[in-house]
Amino acid sequence: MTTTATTATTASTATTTTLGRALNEGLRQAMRDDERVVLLGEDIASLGGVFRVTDGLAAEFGDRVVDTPLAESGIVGTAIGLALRGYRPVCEIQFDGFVYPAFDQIVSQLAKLRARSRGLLRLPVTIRIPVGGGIGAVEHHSESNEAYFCHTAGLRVVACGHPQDAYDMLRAAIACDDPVIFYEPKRRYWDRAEVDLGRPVDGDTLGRARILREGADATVVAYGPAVAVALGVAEVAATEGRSLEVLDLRSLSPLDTTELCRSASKTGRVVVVHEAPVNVGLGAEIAATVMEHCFYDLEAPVERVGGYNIPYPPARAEGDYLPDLDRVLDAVDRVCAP
Amino acid sequence: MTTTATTATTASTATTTTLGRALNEGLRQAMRDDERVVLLGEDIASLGGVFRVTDGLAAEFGDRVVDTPLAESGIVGTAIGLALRGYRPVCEIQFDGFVYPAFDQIVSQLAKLRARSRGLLRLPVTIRIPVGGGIGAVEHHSESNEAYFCHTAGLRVVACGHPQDAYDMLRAAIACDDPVIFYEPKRRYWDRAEVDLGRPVDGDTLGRARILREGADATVVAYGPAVAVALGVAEVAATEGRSLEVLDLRSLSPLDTTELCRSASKTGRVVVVHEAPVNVGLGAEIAATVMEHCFYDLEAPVERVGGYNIPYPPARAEGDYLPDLDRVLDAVDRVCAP
Amino acid sequence: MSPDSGAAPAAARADDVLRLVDPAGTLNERAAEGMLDVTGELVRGLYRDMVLGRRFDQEAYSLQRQGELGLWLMSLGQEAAQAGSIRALRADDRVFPSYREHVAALCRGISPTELLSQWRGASHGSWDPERYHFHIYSLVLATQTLHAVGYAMGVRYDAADSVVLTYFGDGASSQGDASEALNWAAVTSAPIVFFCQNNGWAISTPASKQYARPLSERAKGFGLDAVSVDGNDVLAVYAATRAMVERVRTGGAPGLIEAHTYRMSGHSTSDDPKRYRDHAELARWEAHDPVERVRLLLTARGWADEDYFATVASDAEELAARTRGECRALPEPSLSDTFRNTLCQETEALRREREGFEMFKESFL
Amino acid sequence: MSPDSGAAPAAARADDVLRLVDPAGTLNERAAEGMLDVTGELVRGLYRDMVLGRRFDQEAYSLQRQGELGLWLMSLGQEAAQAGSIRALRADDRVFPSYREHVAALCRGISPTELLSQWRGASHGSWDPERYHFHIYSLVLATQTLHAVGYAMGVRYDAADSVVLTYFGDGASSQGDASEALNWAAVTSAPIVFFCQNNGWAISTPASKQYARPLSERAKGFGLDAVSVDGNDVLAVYAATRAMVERVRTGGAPGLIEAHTYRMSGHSTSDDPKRYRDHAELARWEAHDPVERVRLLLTARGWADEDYFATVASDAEELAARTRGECRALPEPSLSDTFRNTLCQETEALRREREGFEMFKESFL
Ligand SMILES: Cc1ncc(C[n+]2csc(CCOP(=O)(O)OP(=O)(O)O)c2C)c(N)n1
Ligand SMILES: Cc1ncc(C[n+]2csc(CCOP(=O)(O)OP(=O)(O)O)c2C)c(N)n1
Ligand SMILES: [Mg+2]
Ligand SMILES: [Mg+2]
Repeated sequence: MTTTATTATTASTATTTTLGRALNEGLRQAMRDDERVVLLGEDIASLGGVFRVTDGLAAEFGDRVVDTPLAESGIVGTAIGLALRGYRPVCEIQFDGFVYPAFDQIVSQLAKLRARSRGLLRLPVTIRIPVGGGIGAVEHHSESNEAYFCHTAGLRVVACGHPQDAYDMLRAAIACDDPVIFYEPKRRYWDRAEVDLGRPVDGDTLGRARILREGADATVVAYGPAVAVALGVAEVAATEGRSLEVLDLRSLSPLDTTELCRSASKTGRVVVVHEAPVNVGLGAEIAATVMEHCFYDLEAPVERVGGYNIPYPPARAEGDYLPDLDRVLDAVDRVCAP
Repeated sequence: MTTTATTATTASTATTTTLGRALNEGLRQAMRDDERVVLLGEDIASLGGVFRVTDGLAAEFGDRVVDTPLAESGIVGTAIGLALRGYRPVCEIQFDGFVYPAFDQIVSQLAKLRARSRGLLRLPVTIRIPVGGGIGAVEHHSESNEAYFCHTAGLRVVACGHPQDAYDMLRAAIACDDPVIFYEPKRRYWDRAEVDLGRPVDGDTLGRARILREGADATVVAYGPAVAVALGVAEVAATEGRSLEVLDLRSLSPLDTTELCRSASKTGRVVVVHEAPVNVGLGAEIAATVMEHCFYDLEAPVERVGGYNIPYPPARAEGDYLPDLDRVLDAVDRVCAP
Repeated sequence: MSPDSGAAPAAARADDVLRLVDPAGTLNERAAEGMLDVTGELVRGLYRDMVLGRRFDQEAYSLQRQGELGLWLMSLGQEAAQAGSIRALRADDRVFPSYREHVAALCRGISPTELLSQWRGASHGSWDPERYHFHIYSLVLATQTLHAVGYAMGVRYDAADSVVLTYFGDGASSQGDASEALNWAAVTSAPIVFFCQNNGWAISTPASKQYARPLSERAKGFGLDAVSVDGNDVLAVYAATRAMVERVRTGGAPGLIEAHTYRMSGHSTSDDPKRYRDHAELARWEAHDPVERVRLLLTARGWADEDYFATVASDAEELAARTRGECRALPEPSLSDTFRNTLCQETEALRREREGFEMFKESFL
Repeated sequence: MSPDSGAAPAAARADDVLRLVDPAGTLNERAAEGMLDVTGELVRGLYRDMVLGRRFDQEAYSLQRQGELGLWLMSLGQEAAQAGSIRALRADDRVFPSYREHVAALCRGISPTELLSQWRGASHGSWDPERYHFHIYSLVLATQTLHAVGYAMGVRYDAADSVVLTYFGDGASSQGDASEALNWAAVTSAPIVFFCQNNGWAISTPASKQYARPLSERAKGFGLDAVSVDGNDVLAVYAATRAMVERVRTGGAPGLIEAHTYRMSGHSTSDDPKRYRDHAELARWEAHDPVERVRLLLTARGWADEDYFATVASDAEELAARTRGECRALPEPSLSDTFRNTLCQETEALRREREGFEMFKESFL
């Protein structure tokens, strides 16, 4: 296989579509642009994946879309081998809770092989993981496990929060020469927005946080499925006369410390929101980082709103578990208390 | 099998021994006291384990010490089955870097089965893991992966730092009805101290942090292999006229927030030391927790000294990677700067 | 058979697949001889198990469609594999199921409520494994096979004579855990039987993409005893399981039974099988229905009359009604319970977190 | 054979274990016919590989004892299994080793320095896998078998005709990854050969606690082609590997070779084999030495004279001297390099961390 030239970007590529569809288009475009992009996963070919993110790709790309045997360690392990052969594998893990059988291949192999080989090996592997709760699923289907991978040196970890980022970040992840854990907020797959499908690949979308809403009184930091919650909170707070800044991290590891601390220093008050358990979660790193860099600007301790330190509950109780408007507003009240 | 009576504690049970031997005695006593304690691991029977922690136990307890096939998922998976049958399995993972193949069984099964069964099942499984660097080992033999397990709800995670705790905490871990990840600081296996091998089992040793040295100017928080480093730092600092308090966490999850915050509020300055990468490590949780509870008592941001965000380096460079006297003293200087 | 299809019905398979009753209801007396004393009572019981199981599954499916369940994984078509195997066990033989063993669970006395709770989102696992000697469902594929082996090691320690049986699927067989379990069992001679319901599909992935040789051969390669049975022939399943379980109970090597059956519905209520498989395949399998052939056998032998069939049908309707009623009455789960059930001894940290949650929740009342 | 011992020498094994040269150096002409054209050149080359490999291993062992290496994993006794297999490959056939394949690595041209670097603690893996078509060592058991399968899938995509070979041990075979790899290869018909050096032991655990049936049978159960060879017979290993590799190269099913050999030293320089195995076992295997029988064959056939043996011996001494010298001259690793090698594109966060480290370090200069 040889790499074909990047398809030219055309003028009118904006369209209204869902986050899931934007990912599908991102994969399609990446596969058209580079024949070395191959997809591995369970039920991704004829079925198009349980969330249909790979819909139609097997029809267009044939054996470059592989329905694998049912074995996640095998998926990541063989993806590593393919990468060593010069391919750019994109793996789909069917649900967040099924990535653990692949943990060793991710942590000891994928993340470390470059350092282990003194920089001689490249591992351009993307691992797509539908993440988080809120869809009434059964156990193991609502996990938020980003902290494990953020704590693992040698990986880049990102989470998209809305359709345009889904497209842009996925393309950047596939183009990245380093392994990327790519989180897709599963309860936002059906969110619709205007998306420009002609944007060129921009590595920056992979590392930069983004202010989605400017504000003066406090910063709400969120990522993935919690971004929409944070925006909702800012809406409500505005009606109460409180001006919240909303920061979408996008990159979970490394953190965009510059943008994070700029906002924290500006408002002096920070609330972090994520679905994963708070205990030793990414929120802890954000709190510690903000304290380290903005100690003298902080008016209140950083508040963390997230999952409790218990296994994800049965679906009919998940409303109480997930950080929602009320819990985040309550935390905003706390950081803003004089 | 039936449970025999706890052997009577005798008066003169204190002896000078190593941390490794204290663990060995702890296992022996636990197996004598309760026939349902069984050991599973690679090379733990005739060899007595690569660190000899199970030395002599196969001779005394026969088939209750099992040399398993070489498969960590199998070790933890079958331990779960044994626990469901009423046994109290103690698993040995040969080296820290080999626990990942068992990650799924630990995270989705061992940690969650009690909650998943509405509290009907008990999982009294102890997983012993020699942890950390400093012994000049090859790759995968010097990992500090406690943050992964601390972030996992449903597990208790502890680390012992010296011989008496090794004995007491291991006995308490085995007696605990919940799963315990038990970290053994491998470069301290040969540390010697006076140990009382007759102490009764005390669950408190599993959850309580302990002040090892009182001080007024700053608190150094450490656990496992870093405890000795922290004590050394306090020695040196004392000669420079600085009075450091040294807190041995012992329990990593849950944290003993009470003791931690008491000390942090008292000194107003905190340095956390661990070998694991700082990024999203346990130090982040400690920093965030201290900020949350002691915000107005803090004179400086909590400093974290730990591994860098890179894979553990080759042995001949590990001296630069591990938090040592110099790096911790440097951090102490920073928190104490006016 | 095209490479992209599930397994063909056992009729089209090699002779080494045990079958006692063919789709026309004819009993192969010669094959049964020595294996099984086929009595009216036995066949009636298995027939009833299957009819009730099928009706229950159908009712659960409807409840999902009505929004009462979040998800349902249908057992339609796999009644013989499940009833035949579970009935071959002693009540205290421990079972480690996967997640589709509803018929087996009902045979063990687990109630509709207990079975539906998980799929309604009211719990993750609701029955007491100790009471029914039937572990809660495992959704992470193949993990339960290792639990089963460990449990069997415990049985051996106890010098007890019960046997462990674990269910898993053709898809799950590809997981490392499944192989570790087969090997571990062989090495330790643990008293266990692996029961694979090979229903041809793992969601959209046909068995032909899952392995290159029959799973029974893989098991032999690991040193287990292994047999293949027509999984839609309840008597064959019963006979094969009983023979293997009794052999294992008396100290024989652990074994594996590969039961060739078919998932007649989609993978779950979220699945659309039309996207990946032919209707023709389903039609082929419908001719091999596990329930129908037993009805024909019962009738042909005069072991059951219309009255009997009517009684079973009305029992099934009663079960369906009970299922509906109990499902709607299932209590809502509470997060406080998850807190309390996370550890045996609630830690201070957890207690504080729980109380914080409870106070916050109450503040909205 | 007591249940607690490693495998017995192949002599004592069943007939289905291929052997061409017996311990007395006698070539079984009939068996070789059609498989192998046994020439003096071929045998001399393999002899030289083994002698040099053994001398290198011995030197590395000494260097560890002198404190120059942190650890060494000895290949003593496994020279035939390694030289025979690697020499049967084409130079561009990709190899995924485990961690004890020093003889194979030397045959591929990897230098003593490159091999010792990791064990001296100067790197984790030092040679360029692309240059030697030989991946760096994998210490987490069996993980490399999946990498090998993935790489082989890539070879197939490229429609290239190279073959992949992966080494693993009897212990590693128990890992889930090993089974996933065997199955995956069979399902995808990937061009790969699994080469198991069954040396009887996994540290202190005898092969008898690792599996209940020979690994070659397991492989067949997964749908691979499989053969057993006397792993101490370099010609048998060479012939079997070449036959299988060429079959795979031309589209045949993937395969597994189980080579029965013996780890004549401890597991590593940290290990004390006296704690778990009999000296008698070692003595039995010494009579089956892989090098000696080839020397006898060369002599008997007149394929080599004393001059030749002397040349090989002096080449070996030269290699040892070079090994010593280069080991001591190995540069010290620097943490800055690990920083730079963690990612292809160093992130800002990492750069800041690296610079912080470097400044701190410099502050002590
Ligand atoms: C480790 C893991 N990976 C993926 C899944 C998602 N998943 C659920 S069921 C299923 C197919 C299972 O097929 P099989 O084992 O044949 O059982 P069946 O559903 O046919 O009864 C998949 C892929 C899972 N539950 N666990
Ligand atoms: C996943 C994993 N678990 C444990 C170990 C520790 N370990 C290193 S070598 C070894 C024995 C391996 O035996 P085998 O596969 O037969 O290879 P051999 O050493 O005999 O060459 C063990 C247990 C490891 N390296 N990786
Ligand atoms: Mg199936
Ligand atoms: Mg071995």
